[in-house]
Amino acid sequence: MAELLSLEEAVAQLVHDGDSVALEGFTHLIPFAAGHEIIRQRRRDLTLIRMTPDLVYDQLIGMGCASKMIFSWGGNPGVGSLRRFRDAVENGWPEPLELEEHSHAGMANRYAAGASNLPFAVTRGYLGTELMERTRTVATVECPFTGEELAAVPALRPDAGIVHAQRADREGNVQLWGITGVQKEIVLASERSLVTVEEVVDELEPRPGAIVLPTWAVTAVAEAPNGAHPSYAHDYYDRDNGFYQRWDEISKDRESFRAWMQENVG
Amino acid sequence: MAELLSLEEAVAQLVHDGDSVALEGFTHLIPFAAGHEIIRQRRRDLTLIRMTPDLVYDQLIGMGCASKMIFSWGGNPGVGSLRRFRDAVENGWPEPLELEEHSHAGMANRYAAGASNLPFAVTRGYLGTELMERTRTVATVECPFTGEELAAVPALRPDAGIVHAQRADREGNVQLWGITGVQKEIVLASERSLVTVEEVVDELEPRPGAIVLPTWAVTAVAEAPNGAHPSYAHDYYDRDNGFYQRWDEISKDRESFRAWMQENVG
Amino acid sequence: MNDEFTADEAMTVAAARELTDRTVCFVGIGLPSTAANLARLTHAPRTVLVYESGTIGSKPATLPLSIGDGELAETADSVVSVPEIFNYWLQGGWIDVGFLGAAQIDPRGHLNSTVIGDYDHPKVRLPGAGGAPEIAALAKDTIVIMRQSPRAFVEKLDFLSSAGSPSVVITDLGLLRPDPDSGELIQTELHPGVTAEQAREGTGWDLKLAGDLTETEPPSNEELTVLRELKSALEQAA
Amino acid sequence: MNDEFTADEAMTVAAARELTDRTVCFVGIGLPSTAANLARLTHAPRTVLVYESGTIGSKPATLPLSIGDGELAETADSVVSVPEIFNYWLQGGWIDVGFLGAAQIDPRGHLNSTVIGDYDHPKVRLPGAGGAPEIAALAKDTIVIMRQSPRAFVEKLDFLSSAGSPSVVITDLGLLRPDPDSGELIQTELHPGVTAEQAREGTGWDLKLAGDLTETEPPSNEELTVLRELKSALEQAA
Repeated sequence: MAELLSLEEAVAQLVHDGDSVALEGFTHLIPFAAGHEIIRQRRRDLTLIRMTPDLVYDQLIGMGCASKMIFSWGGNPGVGSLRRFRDAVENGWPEPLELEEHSHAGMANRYAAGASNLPFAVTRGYLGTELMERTRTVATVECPFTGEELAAVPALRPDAGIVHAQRADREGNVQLWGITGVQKEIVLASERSLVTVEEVVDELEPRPGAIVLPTWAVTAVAEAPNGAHPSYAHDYYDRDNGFYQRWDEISKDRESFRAWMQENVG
Repeated sequence: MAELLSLEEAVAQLVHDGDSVALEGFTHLIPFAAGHEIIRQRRRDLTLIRMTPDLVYDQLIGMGCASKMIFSWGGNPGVGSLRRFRDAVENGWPEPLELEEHSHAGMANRYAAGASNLPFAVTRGYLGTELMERTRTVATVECPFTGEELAAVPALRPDAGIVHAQRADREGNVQLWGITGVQKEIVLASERSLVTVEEVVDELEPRPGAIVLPTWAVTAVAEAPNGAHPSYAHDYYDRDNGFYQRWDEISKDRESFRAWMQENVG
Repeated sequence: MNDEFTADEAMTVAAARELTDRTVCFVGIGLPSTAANLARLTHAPRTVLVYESGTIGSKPATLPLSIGDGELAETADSVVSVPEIFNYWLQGGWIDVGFLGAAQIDPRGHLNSTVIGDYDHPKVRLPGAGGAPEIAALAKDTIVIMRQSPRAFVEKLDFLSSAGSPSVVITDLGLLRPDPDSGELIQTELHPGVTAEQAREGTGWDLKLAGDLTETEPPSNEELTVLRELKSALEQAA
Repeated sequence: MNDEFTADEAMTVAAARELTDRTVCFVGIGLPSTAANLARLTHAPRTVLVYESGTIGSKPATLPLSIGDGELAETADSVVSVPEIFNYWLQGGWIDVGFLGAAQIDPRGHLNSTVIGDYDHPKVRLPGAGGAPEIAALAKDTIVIMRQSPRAFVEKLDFLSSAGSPSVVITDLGLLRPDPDSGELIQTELHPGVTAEQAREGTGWDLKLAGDLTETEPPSNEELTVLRELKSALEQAA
């Protein structure tokens, strides 16, 4: 049964130095507030996992929280590069960042295998690409019936999985809707899971397209209104597109980045 | 794009002698009307596929439409045996029925592999059971990362997949809700798919828990009001539990079965 | 009156009592579903019922007749696809207790629900394994409910449908649990009024009795009242 | 005025024209999304847009800024999980056309969106492969859109992110298609006003020209009007 905690308590209990941590969200419902709390608590040496690392991972990397990233596409959607991510990879600042790089389908299937308690997943991706050679966590497997060779990727089971959702009830059952991405898979695949929510309500009214995560499948729920900003929470607030563009400027050099973080995250 | 056909035309076009055919439904939305049309069109030598073959498969088998069944649980839920199925297996009447027998998880994953265009699926099931030896379509596969041995089952890609749904719009987009079982997987995995629906409507209003199959993923849609009776269609009509019990009597001997079929199916 | 109850009632009540509150149960139709719902309506109101049709957290007011009844979906916290219920929820490790029945059980707790007689020329073709192989293998704990008779409790199964080691087998005569040393199922409890001799006669293998063989607590008035209401509503619906 | 259009507009319009009505497109953000929406709002109203965020049949009124904009979900026929969109829909074989962009392309049509320079010590770390490897491998047809320059059209990729054989590569200068014999990309069409020399200069390999090199039809007034409305709405939103 999920504990209802403050965001500060939840991060303190669930995220430790050296952990593998997935803060997931596919444009929608990105758990920015939780990411900022990790930064405030000065976690170090994290392995950050995400299909589409964007600004919050740029911030975590630039603040020196991460030593490795497992991902498939790292950019500022519709704007360009992640400048702090690039600085870490290209110049080792503030520290070197090891990369483990996959394709989207590979990552999605790695999460699904984790949620399914299987050691690996099979996909038709990767074949013919340099990811096959470059990424140690891609192998091949032969179909025992047809002999066909396919790509195999190992399950992902993060130490901590963090997602943002619209609502939870007072029992800790979670409801989210709109683009739901890989959120369910992350919560189920992770050793410990934290769901930040826009609000805690008395009852979760059924809604078209909504998924519900039962309280007993979640470790902790923390209320974090506006917790996905500058990404969006469907039916709560829109994406702050202007901020994504401003980030390109803010993150351009190390000083303006650190100054902004100091002022806005703490 | 799905063609809107009469049930008679749809079955004539999609189901041929010797085909592998899955009429799926997990208690809910079982495509009885389509099964009866297959019987009326006197299809022969079918390989019937289904996780939970129930009365409509008992009827198809008893009328001599099938030479093989691929399944995981064949019974009259809450009542007992399928008597026509048993007569075929135990006495070869009206003809012998070859069996290929799996577990539920194995069947569900075989459909999912078919829908995913993969040759096989991996599961933790089967190990330690006699299904491993008895069923030729169960093998083992070794995880290329951990060396662990797991069960593997080949994808199912029926020649024809048939499901029942609440609604379609005039373009052939299909909507179903309540217990949705493996319906999406069947439609996507099958070479040709037929969806019978309670009604064709102008617009598919979004509903909690509903899934939509786009028209371009469906071969044919046929209106068949009450087409899941005696099973049920959520928000349309209830399960006719009395009929499931009466079936035990009707199907008890060959004569009463054939007489009932003659009178009620034709 | 507490002493007026049937053997089946004693069995169902004993099964319900095995569930503590908030247990997540994977339930099949029939006896397992009756027992789990009885627990939910008596001492364990927050028992979570998961049905293999994909309903999670169903709270039916009456007993379902089938595993896919509409009420199971309407009262569920969540309804998911069948591949998901088996892959993410059962195999994913979220199920505390899997309830199983079968036609035959052997001294190791393995089950047969496939055939009586030879597989290729069966005397009785049974429905088949269904979800039992994965429930037995993947739920954290398995409870078997079945009536104790020498045709059902056999030295050797006609077919091994699911390989499991249930923590307890609950019958109309009492309870069997695996011997901690040998792993063999031995009779550890008898329902009120049942003798050790009856248990031996109901078992097709040379049944051992636990040294501290005890008697189960008889069904309480509340348990019997709720159970009978459930059953009578079920019969009216059918 | 038809003759007043930019090279990027010619490119986007040419890409939109490759889509016939009812085509099911897997679209990335940026140029592909603009082209697919332009097609949908002009000659191919029933083009089906599938975004990798899981939205199927999105009908946005304005161009999405990201691949997961709320409007894509609100206007979709169906929203599914990300594992499902890749497994059942893309790998399942339902996508007619996958649109791709990249930082580099080679004469075989392989793409790089991973790094410029050495992988371990890159000059420029690019976002990475994303969904491109599976789109290139699993869509029935692939269309690449990217600006033609010698740094982008290279003899040898710095990294092979996705192995594909696009049926057409649409650039700001014209169109390239694989030579039926050699499979190498050759220039088959030029946009109005573009010379063969410009195309050669824009290509880092020894570009061959098709024997029947033709000129693309200039963008129509309708195409330009719709495209400019889309772009100006996008800029206002940003």
